[in-house]
Amino acid sequence: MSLAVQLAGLRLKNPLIAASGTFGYGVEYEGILDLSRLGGIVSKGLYLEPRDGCAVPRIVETPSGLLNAIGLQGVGIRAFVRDVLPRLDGYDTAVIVNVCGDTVEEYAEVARIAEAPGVDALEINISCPNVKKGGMAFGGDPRMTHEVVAAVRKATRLPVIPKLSPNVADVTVFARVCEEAGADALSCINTLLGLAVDVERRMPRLAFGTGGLSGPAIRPVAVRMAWQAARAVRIPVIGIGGIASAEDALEFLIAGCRAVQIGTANFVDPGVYSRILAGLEDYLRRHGRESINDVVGSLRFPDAEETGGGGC
Amino acid sequence: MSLAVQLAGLRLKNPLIAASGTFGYGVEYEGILDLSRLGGIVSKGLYLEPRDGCAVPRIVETPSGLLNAIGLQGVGIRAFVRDVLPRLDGYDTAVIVNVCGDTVEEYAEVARIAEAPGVDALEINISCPNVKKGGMAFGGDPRMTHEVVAAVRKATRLPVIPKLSPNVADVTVFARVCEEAGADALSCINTLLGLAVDVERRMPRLAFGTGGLSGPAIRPVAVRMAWQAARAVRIPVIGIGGIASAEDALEFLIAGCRAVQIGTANFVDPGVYSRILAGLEDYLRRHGRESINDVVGSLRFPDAEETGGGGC
Amino acid sequence: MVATTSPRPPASRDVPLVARRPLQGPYLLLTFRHPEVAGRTRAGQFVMIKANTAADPLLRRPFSIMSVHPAEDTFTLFLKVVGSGTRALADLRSGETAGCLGPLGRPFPMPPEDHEALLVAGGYGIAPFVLFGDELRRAGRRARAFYGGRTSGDLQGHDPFTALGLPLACCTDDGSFGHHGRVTDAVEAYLDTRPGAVTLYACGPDAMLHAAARLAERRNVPAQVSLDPWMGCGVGTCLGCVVRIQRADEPRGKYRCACTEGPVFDARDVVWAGEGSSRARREAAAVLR
Amino acid sequence: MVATTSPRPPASRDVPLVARRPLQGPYLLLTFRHPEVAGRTRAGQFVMIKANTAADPLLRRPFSIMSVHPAEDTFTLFLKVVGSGTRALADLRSGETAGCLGPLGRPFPMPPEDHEALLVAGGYGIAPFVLFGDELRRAGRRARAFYGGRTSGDLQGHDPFTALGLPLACCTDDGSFGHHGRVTDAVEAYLDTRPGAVTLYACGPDAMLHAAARLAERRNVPAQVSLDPWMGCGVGTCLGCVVRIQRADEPRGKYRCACTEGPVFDARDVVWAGEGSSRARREAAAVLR
Ligand SMILES: Cc1cc2nc3c(=O)[nH]c(=O)nc-3n(C[C@H](O)[C@H](O)[C@H](O)COP(=O)(O)OP(=O)(O)OC[C@H]3O[C@@H](n4cnc5c(N)ncnc54)[C@H](O)[C@@H]3O)c2cc1C
Ligand SMILES: Cc1cc2nc3c(=O)[nH]c(=O)nc-3n(C[C@H](O)[C@H](O)[C@H](O)COP(=O)(O)OP(=O)(O)OC[C@H]3O[C@@H](n4cnc5c(N)ncnc54)[C@H](O)[C@@H]3O)c2cc1C
Ligand SMILES: Cc1cc2nc3c(=O)[nH]c(=O)nc-3n(C[C@H](O)[C@H](O)[C@H](O)COP(=O)(O)O)c2cc1C
Ligand SMILES: Cc1cc2nc3c(=O)[nH]c(=O)nc-3n(C[C@H](O)[C@H](O)[C@H](O)COP(=O)(O)O)c2cc1C
Ligand code: FES
Ligand code: FES
Repeated sequence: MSLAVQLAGLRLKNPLIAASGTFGYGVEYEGILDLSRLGGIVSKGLYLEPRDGCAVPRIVETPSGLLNAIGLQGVGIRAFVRDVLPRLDGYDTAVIVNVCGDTVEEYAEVARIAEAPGVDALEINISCPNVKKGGMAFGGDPRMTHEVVAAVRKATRLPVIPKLSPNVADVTVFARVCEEAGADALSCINTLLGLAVDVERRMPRLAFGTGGLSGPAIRPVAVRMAWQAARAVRIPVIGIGGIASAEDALEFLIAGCRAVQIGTANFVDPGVYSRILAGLEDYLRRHGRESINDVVGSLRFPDAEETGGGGC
Repeated sequence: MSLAVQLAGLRLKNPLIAASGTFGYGVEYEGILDLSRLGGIVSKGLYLEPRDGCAVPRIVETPSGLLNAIGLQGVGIRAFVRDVLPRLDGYDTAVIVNVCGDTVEEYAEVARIAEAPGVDALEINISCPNVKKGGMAFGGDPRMTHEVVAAVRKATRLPVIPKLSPNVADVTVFARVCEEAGADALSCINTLLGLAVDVERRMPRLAFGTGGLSGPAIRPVAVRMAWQAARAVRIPVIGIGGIASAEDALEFLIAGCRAVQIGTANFVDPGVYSRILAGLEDYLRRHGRESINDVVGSLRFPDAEETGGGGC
Repeated sequence: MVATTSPRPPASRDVPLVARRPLQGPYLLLTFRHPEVAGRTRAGQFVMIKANTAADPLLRRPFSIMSVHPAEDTFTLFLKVVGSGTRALADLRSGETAGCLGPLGRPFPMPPEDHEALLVAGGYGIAPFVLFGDELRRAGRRARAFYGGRTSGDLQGHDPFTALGLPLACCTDDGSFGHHGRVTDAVEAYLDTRPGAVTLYACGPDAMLHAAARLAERRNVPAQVSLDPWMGCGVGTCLGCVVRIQRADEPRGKYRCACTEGPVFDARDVVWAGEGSSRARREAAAVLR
Repeated sequence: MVATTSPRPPASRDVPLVARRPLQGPYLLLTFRHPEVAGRTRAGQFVMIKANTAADPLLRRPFSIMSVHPAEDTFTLFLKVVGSGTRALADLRSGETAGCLGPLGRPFPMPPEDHEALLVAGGYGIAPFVLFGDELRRAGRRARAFYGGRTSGDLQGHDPFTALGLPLACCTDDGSFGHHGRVTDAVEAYLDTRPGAVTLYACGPDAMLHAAARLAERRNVPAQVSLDPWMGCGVGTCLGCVVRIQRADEPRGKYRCACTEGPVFDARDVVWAGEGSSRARREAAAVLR
């Protein structure tokens, strides 16, 4: 029985990847869990320079969700390569760098520096809702998306994985643009733009104002978008959004995702990977499947006939 | 102390309106609650003819959310006017008809028939994700949105309230298009398109496949969109999405909505209106305000300066 | 037999838990104070109830009213814990409240005077028959009960039932308690004893209801089934609970709300998935003849 | 004084509740079994804990570890119910488990040998001082405690504390218990008695911490404050708990995680909203001089 998956030229020992911004640089979890049990780790978003991030409060809870405006506080790509990467050396897990930039040139430059020994792939963050430049300004515009992805593609030999935004009308447009621009896989999705109001103070609950919504609340939207993206392109899709159990992960895999990322659930329970891995193995056993790949894309979507009633 | 609001030429005794598809035709709640305590009632979506709707299952729960694909099962506008409207006659509440159509002509025709004594306004449903024609096909395209709203505008003297979809990149584009086409107010938002997978059967949990996500889970997204829409147009905005308490309603009001609609919470607790009304009065009292209108749009959104750190 | 619906509207209340009695396994009895439910419930009706105000799980859940105690203004549910909503109810402490709307739905119609009522229950489907057994007894009707489950652990709730003094036949799929076999087989065996006119009443899992309906059709006895669809509101507004029902003179049947027009339906009218209704079959046969 | 951090990583476990003791009002004591927390906690450290697996409320919540019982592998929290997360914890029954990660964060540093430790607590801020009082006693340091709340009901948790045999001064804003006035006033009154070298330790609401920091600055005594920001993860990955900290030679200070570099910080380094840090003020004054 095998949980291994192939993705963008990488072989992951299992389809579970820690999502950017929810797992620090990996090293924070040393000793709490065994990093070698993960299929991969995506770093916190990295710019060329260190960043301070947003004022506090930066995170607030909403029903079954987390709204955040961290503002990409981080050490910068050089410090990551110099200080953090060596500490990840001993672990048998794919290391993926989440690449950020205020300009196309910055994305490319970060990508160039990130191509260091020990880095297995680059995820291009064109979908962060919590920055005033870059982020959504790129991921919400097909032309800019193409430009950024193509520039990073040119700057590196590493696999390139754009991370798509859910704050668009049609995710398949962006999926196809990324494929054309040379992407090796897609990450789908980043957070949904949200606003929570402190009614006593009549101000947003987050210092930044708006924020990105993650967690179980968004899972139905995320599964839908990952499913749409997976049907639109031939490159593999990594599903993200509200995964906290094996069942949740299977929703994405069955809908067509080759792998999944786990975000907010890291905060809720660092033991989430062991639980999900055990659950996936149990599922394969119960369903008599040899490999997790047999499950990927196995969703039987009803055709118009089956949905009954003329009304819909 | 007053909870009354003016909206699209209507005077509502309070800003609480029952949302379409979650309150039947109102009469289902006779005896369970006092319909005259509501600011208004929006009918279930109505086409020219009765409809059968989708196969079952039609509703499934997701974390803090409800995913539905009812498919607009309904009695049709003529039966509504003939059989239901007289039964609402004795109640002191605004009656709003949710107008649906497969074609622009059908929308206009339904609007014409709906202009009957006892109907106070029309809500145009161009945002239902659970129909194969009409619905999102109109609400996702600014040109079609304009056409439908203008056609209904021409067909009736009643106030016209288009209901916007959240499944768009920029809700303000659609808000402005509706205003230009002659809308008197906007309803914001309908459900988010989602997919939930039954992993044991490897099929969607809903018979129809995808569905519309509602409930507390979507509130941060809904507040954000209602806030964006309210800043983009001069006509009033009715906030909708995940409201279950006075605090939730206040989030929308403070963000700039003149009124709110309550959907999924009707299922959870038919006593929700009394609870919210008491909560709103308590809020006004505690904050020394005379009228709920003093609260509308009182959100103080931080400017770049206040959000601190250069990073965001 | 005419469908009788509750004459007065249901009442939504925050109801305190007044008693909690764990049974074996995932089963327990919960008693709440709710004057309207205690006062005007008819057997077969249900409540929509939710333990707390958390948003997950979100909706109230439907449960048959097992018994009412009008003198104390209370009613009792027979609960099987299967997921988060039932878990939250089971975790309530005495005095804590739950949001509750009821009584809801169409009750079991009384059988004709000369009929014996055969109550066929699977699992928690026993619940409404406790109240119905009582109603039948008061109305002086003959009745007997058949109670099936997968294994002995699924027949936990029968002691309040035997107390009614009705003949009760228990069956388990694995033979661990009572007769070995399916509950509908036991009913069929009873029919083989030619007991005279009977009306069947069935409540339990879908497959059992379907088997009961087929049996009734085969033996040409009237039957009422209490269906068990997913329900969102309980009052006919969410349209989530619809089942396809084909009444006399309806060529295709219509989606009808199980919460308001059911949960109890005439078995002939129920359109079973991939099979149609027995009424349709009979009418088709009549045309052929 | 050198920051001492826990030498070994925290452990994430499902921990059973072994004892539950309600106190007056919204307060209670909860004891869980967690070998690592019981075995290696230092005073000032905390756990992240959540009662169940429901998605609402979503995240674990931070609580100071009030006491540990290594022989039983257990630790105790002093809980004030304020919202849904604390409510869910308070509703746990013995034997039920909670997801728990700990011990986390930077503990209170020991005072210099010749210093008396003044423990200044507001509300549930008393919790970490129970363990710290114990550590100080074992280390043979002098200590005394000041415990304030709005009203007598907020001083529920002091009996396990008095048991330690430390001098304890209670204060309430409304005078309903102990001294009438703010807890920092009581501390200041004590400083007026010229007690010799002291180190201040403060834990409680923000306003109290700020008042304590200002007092320490004014009287030129070293102080450690345990901050209370919203926390998402407890291990430095969500970056939600950051506070602006300005260490020596830092012109502006940096956002630092209260979960890993705190929650206990040197009061001089804390940049208070709209005011800056006392270190910055002193340095600015030095430049002027
Ligand atoms: C009219 C009526 C009367 C009922 N009476 C009783 C009763 O007396 N005692 C009792 O214990 N239960 C009764 N039920 C069933 C009860 O409503 C469900 O068990 C409950 O809603 C499950 O909620 P949950 O949150 O615990 O489980 P969930 O987490 O919602 O579901 C757990 C599992 O059960 C499935 N499920 C949930 N609800 C149903 C359903 N209605 N039909 C089939 N599968 C379902 C889900 O798909 C899931 O697999 C009745 C249902 C109806 C419609
Ligand atoms: C290091 C640390 C140690 C703590 N130790 C204890 C302890 O020993 N005992 C104890 O009872 N509590 C302690 N707390 C506070 C405790 O974590 C919160 O009360 C708890 O998270 C509230 O969760 P809730 O879901 O019940 O409330 P929520 O519903 O999340 O919040 C209720 C209200 O409290 C506010 N709130 C929530 N968390 C905080 C916070 N951290 N600071 C300020 N306001 C907040 C919310 O904005 C809201 O208004 C500690 C906090 C920290 C950071
Ligand atoms: C606190 C926080 C910080 C995040 N930071 C980043 C980031 O730096 N780069 C990025 O691409 N995504 C970031 N994300 C988005 C997550 O990687 C993920 O796409 C999203 O949270 C949805 O997954 P989830 O529901 O499992 O959390 C962040 C999410 C959270 C909650
Ligand atoms: C079961 C169900 C049926 C609905 N039917 C309609 C409808 O017929 N017409 C419409 O415009 N919106 C319909 N909606 C959308 C609601 O009116 C509302 O916009 C949405 O549910 C968000 O609000 P809520 O989170 O308060 O439920 C429906 C929603 C639900 C849950
Ligand atoms: S349960 Fe909502 S219509 Fe029946
Ligand atoms: S609590 Fe998450 S970084 Fe501190």
